[in-house]
Order: sequence, then structure tokens, then C-alpha cells
Amino acid sequence: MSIHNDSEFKSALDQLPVAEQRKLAARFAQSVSPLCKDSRVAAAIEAGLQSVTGDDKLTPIYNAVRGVCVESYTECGHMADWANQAGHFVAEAAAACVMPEVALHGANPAWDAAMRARMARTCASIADGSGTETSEAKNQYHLLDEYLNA
Amino acid sequence: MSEKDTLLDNLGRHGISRRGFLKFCASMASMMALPPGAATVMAETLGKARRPSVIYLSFQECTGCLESLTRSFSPTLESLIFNAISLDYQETLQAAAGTAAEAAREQAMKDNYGKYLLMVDGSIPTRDGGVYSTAAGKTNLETLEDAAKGAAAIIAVGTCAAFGGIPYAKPNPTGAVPVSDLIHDKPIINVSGCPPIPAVITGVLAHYLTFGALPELDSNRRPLAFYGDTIHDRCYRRPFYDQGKFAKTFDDAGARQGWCLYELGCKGPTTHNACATTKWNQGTSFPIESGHPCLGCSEPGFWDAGNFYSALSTTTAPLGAWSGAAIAAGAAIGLAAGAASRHTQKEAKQAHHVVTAEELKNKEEQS
Amino acid sequence: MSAKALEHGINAFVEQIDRPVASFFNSCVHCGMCADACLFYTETGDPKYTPIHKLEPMRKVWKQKFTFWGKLMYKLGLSKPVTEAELEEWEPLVYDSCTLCGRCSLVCPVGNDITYMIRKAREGMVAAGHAPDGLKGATIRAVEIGSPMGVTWKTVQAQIKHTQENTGLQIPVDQKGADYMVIMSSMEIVNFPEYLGSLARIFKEAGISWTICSDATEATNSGIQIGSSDIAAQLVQRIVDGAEKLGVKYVISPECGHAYTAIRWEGPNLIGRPYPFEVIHILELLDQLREQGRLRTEGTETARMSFHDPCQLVRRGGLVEQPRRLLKMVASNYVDMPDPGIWNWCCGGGGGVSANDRADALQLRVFSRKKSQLDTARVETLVTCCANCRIVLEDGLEHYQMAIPVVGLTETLAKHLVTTPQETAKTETEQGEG
Amino acid sequence: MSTISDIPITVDNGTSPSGHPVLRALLQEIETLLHNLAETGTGGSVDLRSLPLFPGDYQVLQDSLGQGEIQVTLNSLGPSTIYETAVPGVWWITHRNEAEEVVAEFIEVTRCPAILQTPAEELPQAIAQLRDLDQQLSET
Amino acid sequence: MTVNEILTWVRGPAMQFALVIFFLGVVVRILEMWLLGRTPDLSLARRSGFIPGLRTVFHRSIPAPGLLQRQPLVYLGGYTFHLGFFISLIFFAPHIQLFYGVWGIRWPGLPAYLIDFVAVVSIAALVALLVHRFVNPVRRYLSNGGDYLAWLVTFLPLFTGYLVAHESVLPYAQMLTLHILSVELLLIVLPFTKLTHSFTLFLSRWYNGAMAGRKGVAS
Repeated sequence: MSIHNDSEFKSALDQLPVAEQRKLAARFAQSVSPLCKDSRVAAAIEAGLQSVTGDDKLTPIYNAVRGVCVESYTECGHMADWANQAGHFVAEAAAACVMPEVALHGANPAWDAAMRARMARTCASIADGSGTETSEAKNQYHLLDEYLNA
Repeated sequence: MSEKDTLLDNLGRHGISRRGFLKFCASMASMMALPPGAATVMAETLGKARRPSVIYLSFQECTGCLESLTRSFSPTLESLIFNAISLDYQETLQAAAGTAAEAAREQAMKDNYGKYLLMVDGSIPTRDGGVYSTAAGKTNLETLEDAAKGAAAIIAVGTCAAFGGIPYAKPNPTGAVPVSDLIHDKPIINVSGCPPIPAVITGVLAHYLTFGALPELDSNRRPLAFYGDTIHDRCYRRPFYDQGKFAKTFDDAGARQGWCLYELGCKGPTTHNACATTKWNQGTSFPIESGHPCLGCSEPGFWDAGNFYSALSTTTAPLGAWSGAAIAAGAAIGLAAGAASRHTQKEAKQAHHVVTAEELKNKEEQS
Repeated sequence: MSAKALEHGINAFVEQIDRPVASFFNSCVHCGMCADACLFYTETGDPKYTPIHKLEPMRKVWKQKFTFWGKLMYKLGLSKPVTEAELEEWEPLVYDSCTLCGRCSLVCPVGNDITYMIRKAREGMVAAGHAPDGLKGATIRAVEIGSPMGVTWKTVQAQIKHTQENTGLQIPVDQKGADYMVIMSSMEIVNFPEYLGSLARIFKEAGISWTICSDATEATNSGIQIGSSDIAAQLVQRIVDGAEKLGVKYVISPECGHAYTAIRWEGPNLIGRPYPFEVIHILELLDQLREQGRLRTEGTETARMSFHDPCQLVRRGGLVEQPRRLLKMVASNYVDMPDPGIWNWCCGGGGGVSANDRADALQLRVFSRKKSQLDTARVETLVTCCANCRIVLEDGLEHYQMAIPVVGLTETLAKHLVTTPQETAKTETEQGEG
Repeated sequence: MSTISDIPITVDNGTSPSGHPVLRALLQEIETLLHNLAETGTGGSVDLRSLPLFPGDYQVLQDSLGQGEIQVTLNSLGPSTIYETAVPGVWWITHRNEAEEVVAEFIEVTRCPAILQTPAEELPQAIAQLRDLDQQLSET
Repeated sequence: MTVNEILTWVRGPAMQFALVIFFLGVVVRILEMWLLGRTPDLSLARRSGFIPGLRTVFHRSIPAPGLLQRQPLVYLGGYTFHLGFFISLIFFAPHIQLFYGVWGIRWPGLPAYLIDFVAVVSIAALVALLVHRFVNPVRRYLSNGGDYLAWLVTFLPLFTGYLVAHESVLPYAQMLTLHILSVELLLIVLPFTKLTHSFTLFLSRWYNGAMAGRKGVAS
């Protein structure tokens, strides 16, 4: 099977166990990771890829990456820096991979990471002035296909 | 009566024993609220006292004071005291009249120069040289000044002599004044009241005769023994005041049960006199006991102290009209002020300064 | 700063003083109750943050210009006019330590609307050049670029495109005769693009005819935050023009708090005329749809959820019941924090404070109030409906090391939206009812 | 109205309200005076007219003190009644003038009121009187 | 001039003077405020603000949630002396006589010992509030001469009034004179101090309630 739209994409993701959702989340994040230089973010993505489990391990990594998210927000009334904003969403995506079990409340890390990754991509495209980059969704379908067919 | 007779001899002649005299002194002490022991002291000294000469002058007055002084069904201890003193001049009481009387006064004043007691009853008119009250061609003013010269002390009998009384009340057409406004070089005792309590006058005399000095006085020169407390302090209805039980009218249930008369205008709280203890009409009762509020007749300016029948807590002057006027005036001023404010606002609107982005930019750079 | 500027400032104070202001100043008995309602005082314990005290310069002007005694003293030279130094000293009090949250106005025993006065006082401050640089910058960008955060139409287009891609729905732009015109806060373009997507999906289900106006996407209004009616009017006018050009019946104010105050309550007074359209807040609309059964959700959030009432929407805006009614549709484990609804405590970043870097430290310090609220209610997920509150909350939570996710109400609803693929489009008229 | 008696007036000699505060104070005063009398031999007296008593209070007081064995009437300047109350050492003295109006009223705490004792000054006169009497008898 | 003559003056001319200043001042102050006017609100109201305004006029007398706990003294003290002041003003028999004399209407009063109690409690409350003004950082920071003056002129009538009823310090006449003088002082000072809140309070509350009410908030 292969994924062609978001509804297929989401339902496919929802069928996976959380552990695998995390792994996928990490891959989605990874594909936009160049947009963010922060090591804490890289660490989070890495943890996701290594499928680190257990809140005791996840929590510190998550908190670190949350820090990046909050720092990189564009505050109300401040001039938006889109490159930086792209980084923000990468951090958000990365955070999704390592969100501790207690905080999940049935959320789907993969889906959340995917959405953030797309936003990151859009911001980047705004930053470089084209504002038209939309290939991230396709890319994510592809990544999911790969994973499922692996 | 000869000069060297003592008071006691005198009384003896009227068949009064020493026991009787002791009894008299006891009642005197009681009246003057002197300590019980004082009765004996009095008995001794007063007994030996010589008859002093007294000149009694009546000016702008109604004779009410003298009435209260002499009025009684039978000779009282008070009247006996009067017998004991030599009342050398009293226009109303003495038999002599006209030039003879005047001569008698001159004589008495000469004989006892510097020693006699001067009792004054009534206020003294001063306007237009005091022409509004004269006797034998002399104004009261002159008469008083002459008589005062040789007096040992002056007893102002009644509120008119003490504080001016009715003649002194607004608008005081005769320019009446109390004795104390005219005489400054003699000891003056004010025995105020309209009329004063007779026992008080004899009490003061007795005290003077006994101790050879004037009794202790209050700030209004009234003998503290009689004027030390307010009617309110000594009033048997005081408990009702403290409980807030007031008669609202002269014939309501409260009035019948003898409740406090404050709301009916009683001036007891601000009036110093002995009515509540000494009482009137040979100790029968006093105004409050017979259901009428105290008028405050022994206090200065009582005629001008507002309605006799409205409570002390009320105002003595009309307020409605004044308030109305004030409100009207306030409205006028307020409208003017309002107009001024509106003008200020209009000016501000015209002077309005438009804030622009450019301006903010400049300021941003500056700061 | 120049004497001229000072003159402008004082003149602006005079312009702002009206009957209510005079009545309020007349009524103040210095009971200090407002201090206990203001988180800047309760969290710092510094009496200078007492709300009524922040109005001292304006009170002085009122006394000197409009009171019998004050005028007299002033004429006699016994009371000195407001000085540059005073304004200098008061600037941080008026801008950094007041979020116009309006809590003081709710407790004042004599009924003084202190917030109403501080909003007015800012007119004088900015006219005198005493506004924080952060706010100045935002205002300049709002006027010149059209957004305090520098969001341009091009940027919005990118987000529209992004949203269309992700939702597979068309985002209507510049559609004349649509019922509703959607405006957004820059925050929703920059930080929360999912807002637009959520609207698109919900409106699709409800069959709402709506549009975005390419000339008027920006809902925020730095003018009212910095306190310049001149600029605020300019910004409101853009929206009004856009709405009138497209002839919409309603303009939908976004989640953003102060934007609602600006367009809904201050707007008509700023431009000096009523609108030919109605302004409705997105939550008001959603609640109507909920009532009409046109907003249907499935499933619920299991997390222990609570709602942070944005001051400008609830206490100062009147949207008291709607947010909770909506949230309870999808929150099975809803809990109120202490002092909910109109008594809620501000996040600490409203009224332009978050745009004012000078106030950052103070803002984080007073967040301790929100922290204690959250701790008491043991909140697991915090929902709100103001993009600014949201980021200020995130900041604070991070600062106090609290792992509580903050989410927007509209997107949370959209997440649980019941989607019916082939629904027959409703007729325009019915949609008008929306 | 024909006569005064037709006027409907009810005289109420009320007593002081709420437990006679004044009377009770008075009784305590008397008690202390009795103590003094017992210890030092000298008592003292209370001037009843200086007290703010209700008309009815006198009656109450009199009734409560009661009547003792001795009752004296002194006839000088009007009748005075002096009697020992049922409480030994407590004397009630009322002085009246010829018009029988009360001029003074005391409670005296003493073994015997001074006014009853014969004044020393009158003893010489008493002796003279007796000598005269003797003379008269011898002449007859 | 003797005490009683001063008392007579205080009861008459002085009272007239005080009342004139009072009425003049109050009317001027109210007009100068009222005439400032206000521009009508053009925004579309959720509902009329009139009724909510009235509601707030009364409702504001109830402490805001949590504040009674934060500032019990200010609230309880405030209630006590306000109530006490008016109870002793309106229900003390001699005062009723005063109003009766001016307006010709009267009403039943309260027993003196009750008024006594009320006065003592009110005086205590005022003293407590003064102390609080000194020691509490916010109140001390806010307070200026006007606040202490207002306190004084409110305190004196209660205090002297109590002493009139208990002639412990000065005789009745003297104390009554001081009492009436203190009241006249209050009348004269009121229009020019924060005590004007006794009039403007209602307008302020109404505006507050109306402005919030038209937005749909019960303030």
C-alpha cells in the first residue's frame, strides 16, 4: 500500500504503536533538521531515532528541547525572523518525538511532528522569499511508505 | 438693734435657743453643701458675728428677685438672717421714701464706708449715658459707681445683675450691662437665676458672715457650693436620660412616668444651679419635678439661646433658607466652573497633537 | 525629551478627562484595595504597583484643570504642573506593570474603572514620547508594514497555501458578498498557522460562507496598546475598509485578546461611526454553531484540562460562558483554576507588555500567580484562546519548569471535529444565520 | 372645669428605675460610717437633700431602715423629729420650720446626735434658774 | 463670651456658615464634574448598561472574592465605621430632634446605650484603620495629607459625640460645643476632600457597572 493524502497518512500513523510513532516522528523531524542548528534539538531527534523509552530518560531530553521551542517563539509584537521561526518548528517537531508518556494523553507524536515539520518547511520558504515550498507532505508520505514496507 | 449685738443675741431675742441655732446652721451647711462638720464651725463663728450693713440697690429689674427673697408663708430662717443684718437701704422694702430715703443711704454708706455689702438687683443701662433708668435724678450708672466705692463686696442678685438678663437680651435697646461689666475693683459674687433661689442668697450671706470671706466662685463668679453642678447632674430624672427614655410631649405616657425632658427643650445639662437639690417653694419641687424643662435661667445669655422648647441638640438659627440660597449660589458657580472646564476641553481638542509612526521612529532613535 | 512633547502629553491628558474619569478620581479613598487585585503588586509586594497610583500624573492634571480647589492651588502656584521627570518615572508603571487586565476595576469598592483610566493615561504618555521602545517598534511596523510582526500579504499567502495543502480545502480570498470576513493576529500567522486550518475545516462542516481580505488580514492593533487613538483609528480603518469593500455581514475577530477590544469595543469610537457590519469573536460564532448543531465533535481529551480566561476576551470583552461551553464538548476531564472567568488572573503579558522587552523579567516574576493557580488545580493541559496569552504562558511554564502543554481552543475543537465528506452545501441565506 | 380637682392629673411619685442604684450606694455609705463609729468612735452624717432621690425613694429608704426605740421631737424654730432607726447607731433627723416645711434632712451615724445634748453654755444659766426656784420656794 | 454663649453661637451662626459652605461646595463639585460630559459609546452594546449599572451600585458593597481574606481589616473596619457613623447620626434621639427641628419629621431612636456601643465600636474601627494606614505598605504609600485630614474630620464627631454622652473629660456644655464644632468642620471640609466619594461613589459604581454591562460582564 502507499499513502496519497493526509487522511490515509493519519490513519496509517494512528495504527502504529507509540514507540513506532516516536521513531517516525524522529524521521519527519530529521528531514527538516537542517533548518535548526541547536544541539538540544539534534539530541532529541537522535533519541527518537534510537527509540529511547521510559519517562526517566525522555523527560530531561524533552525539557531541553522544550526550552528551545520557547526561546525560539516570536513574541507578540516582535519582528518575525522566518529562518529562526523555521528552527522553532523543527524544535517543536523534535519535542514531539520525545514527549514523555505522562504528557502524551493519547496524542500521536508522529502526526504532530509531521505537522510541525511542514510548518518549518513553509517558514523556511517564506524566509528565502519563495514562500511556495510544499513538498514536505509528499516527503512524509514517502517516509511512511518506506517505513511500513521495510 | 444696737451695733454690738451678735447675731446670736439677736436670734435669742426672737426666742431662738442654741439648739435652734445649731439646727439653723445645720440647714445652712446643708444648703451650701458644706461638709457636715461645718455646721458646728458656723454655729460658733456665726453666733459671734456682728450685724453687717447691707445696701440693696434695684436697677433695671422686675422685683422678681426680691419677691422670691421675701416671699414665704411664715418667717423662715432666711428672713431671720435678714432681720439679723441691717438692711439700711432697700427702696422697695423700707418705709422711708424720697429725700429721706436717699439721705439714709448716704448716711449708711458713710458710716460703714469700706465695710458694707452691696447687693445689686437688675442690670444697668449704659446707652445715652444711662438715662433709661434713673432714681432721684441719678442714673443707675452713677448710683452704682458711688455705692460700689465704699463696698466691701458686691452681690449681684439675679441674672439681670449677674449677666444682663432680659434687658441685655438682643436687641438690648437700653445698652444694659451686668454689674461685672462696670465694676472691676471690687469682689463680685453673681447669684444668678431668674429669680435666684432665696436660700442661696442667705447661704452666701451666712458664708460671708461665718468665714469673713466670699465663698469659692466658678468662672462666672457664682458660688460653687450652689452652682458647682448642673441641673442635669443632680436631676432625679437623669436615669431616664441615660436610658434614652424621653417625654415627647407634655402629656404623653413618658411625661406621666416622669421621663427625661431633654427633647422638650430642657437646658438642665448646660445649666448650673441648685434647683434640683434645694428646690423651690419651701422645698416643694423644682420645674423639672413639676414636668417642665429647665430654661437655663441662671446661665449667661439664656434669653438668646434659642427656643425654650427645642432640644439642646437643635440649631438656634433657621437653616432652610440659607441652605436653599447656598444651593442656588453653588449652582451658579458650578455652571460657571463647568463652562470653564468645557472651554478647557475644547482648547485641548484644538491643540490636539496627532501621534504618527514617523514621530515614534524619531523618538525611538533619540531614546 | 522636548518641552513641546511634555505639552502634548499634558494636553492629551486633558483631552482624555471626561465625566467618568472625574467621578472616579473624586471617589478614590486610597483604600488600596486595587493593589490586592493586581498581580504586579501581589507577586512583588511593591506598593508602587498599586493600580490607582499608576494614574498619579493624570490625576494631577485633572485636579489642576478641572477642580475648584486644584485650580485655585494651581493659580496660586501651590501645586506644580506635571514634569518631564514624573512622566519618565511613571512610564514603566503605566506600560510595564499594567496589562490593562481590568481586575482592579472589578474590585474597587467605590467602583472606579481604573483600567479605563490607564488606557486613557497612555494617550498622554505616548503623546509626550514616553512609550516603551518595544511598543514603538511594533506600532511603527503595524502602520508601515501592516503588522507589528512584519507579516506581509505574501507571507499570509504562503500560510494559506500551506493550509490548503494540509487540509485539502480552498481558502476563500477577497470574495465579495461572503457573510464572514476572517482577520487574524500576526501571532496566528507566525506561531500558530494551524488556526487558519482549523477555521477552514470547521467552516466547511458548518457551511459558512467566509473570506479573507487581502487588504485587511491583520486584526491586532498596536495603537490601542501604545495608547494612540490616532494610530489605532488608522489600523481599525483598514479592516473597516476591507469589510465594506467586500460587503460582508460579519467580521470575525480572531482568538487574540486585545484585537477583539480594538475592533469590537474601541473601533467604532476610534473611527467615529458605527460599522455597517457586526464584529463577532470566533468563539462567539463557534458557540452559535454549537447551539445550532452545526459544530459537532467526537471523542474527548482525557488530560486534566483547564481554561485560561484571556482578560480582554472575558473580563473586558464579555465572552464569559462561550469558551467553557465549547471546551467542555471535547474535554472529559475539565477543571477550573481558582478565580475562573471574569476573576481570572492575567498571564502577565497583555496590554503590550509582551511586546516590551524591558518588562520581560517582571513579566516572568509575576507569572508565579498563574503557577499557583495551575498547581492548585493540578492542570495537565492548559487551553486558552489568545495567541499572546499562549506564548506568555509557554514562557512562564518553561521559566518555572512546568511541563504543561498549552493549546488553542479553536484548534482543539477542530481536532475533534466530526467531518462528513459529502455534505450538501447549505444555501447562502441559512448561512447568513451563522 | 369648675375646680382644680376636676383636672385629670395623676401624680406619680415614681421611684428610681432599675434596682435603686442611688439608694444602694447610700446604704453602703451608711455601712462604712458605722464601721468608723465602731472603730474610732466618730461616725458621720449624710445630707439627704444633696442626693438625687426620686420623691418615692425617701419612703423606700425610710421603710427599709425602719423605726427604732427612741423618737424625739425638738421644738425650736419649728418642729424637728429625731429618731433612731431600727438599725442601731443610725439616726434620721428631719428639721422643719414653723411652716413645717423641711429645711434639712440628715441621716446621722452616731451613738447620740449632738443636737440632743445640752449645750455647755447653757449650764450656768440652768444653775441660776434653779437658785431662783429655790428662792421662790423659801419665800413662800 | 461664656461657654453657653459660645454654644449658642455654635448652634446658630456657625452651623449656618458650615451648611452654606457644605451645600455650596457639594453643588459646585458635582456640577464641575457632571458638566465634563462624555462622548457616547458607538460600539454595538450586547445589552443596555443601565440595569447592570444599578446592580453594581449595590453589588460593589460586597467584597470581591478572596479580598475579604486578603484585607479583612480594611473591609470589616470600613463597614463598621460607615454603618456606625450613620446609625449614630440617624438614630440617636438628640440628633433626631435636630432633624425634626429642621425638616419637621422624626422617627424612633435607639436607646442611648446601644448608640454608645455603636459609637465605641466605630471609633475603635477608625483607630484600627488609621494604624493600618501607618503600618500597611500600600496604604502608607498612597496616603497623603488629605487622607489623614479626612480621617480626622470623620473621627472627631464620633469621638466628641461619645464624650458628650459621658461627661468624663469636659462638662456637657463644653463637650457639646466641641462636638457641634467638629460636625461643622466635617461639613466644611467634606466637599473639598476625598469625602466627596459619599456623593460620587454612586455615579462611579454606575459607570463601572454600565460600561462592563454593555459588554455583557457583570462587574
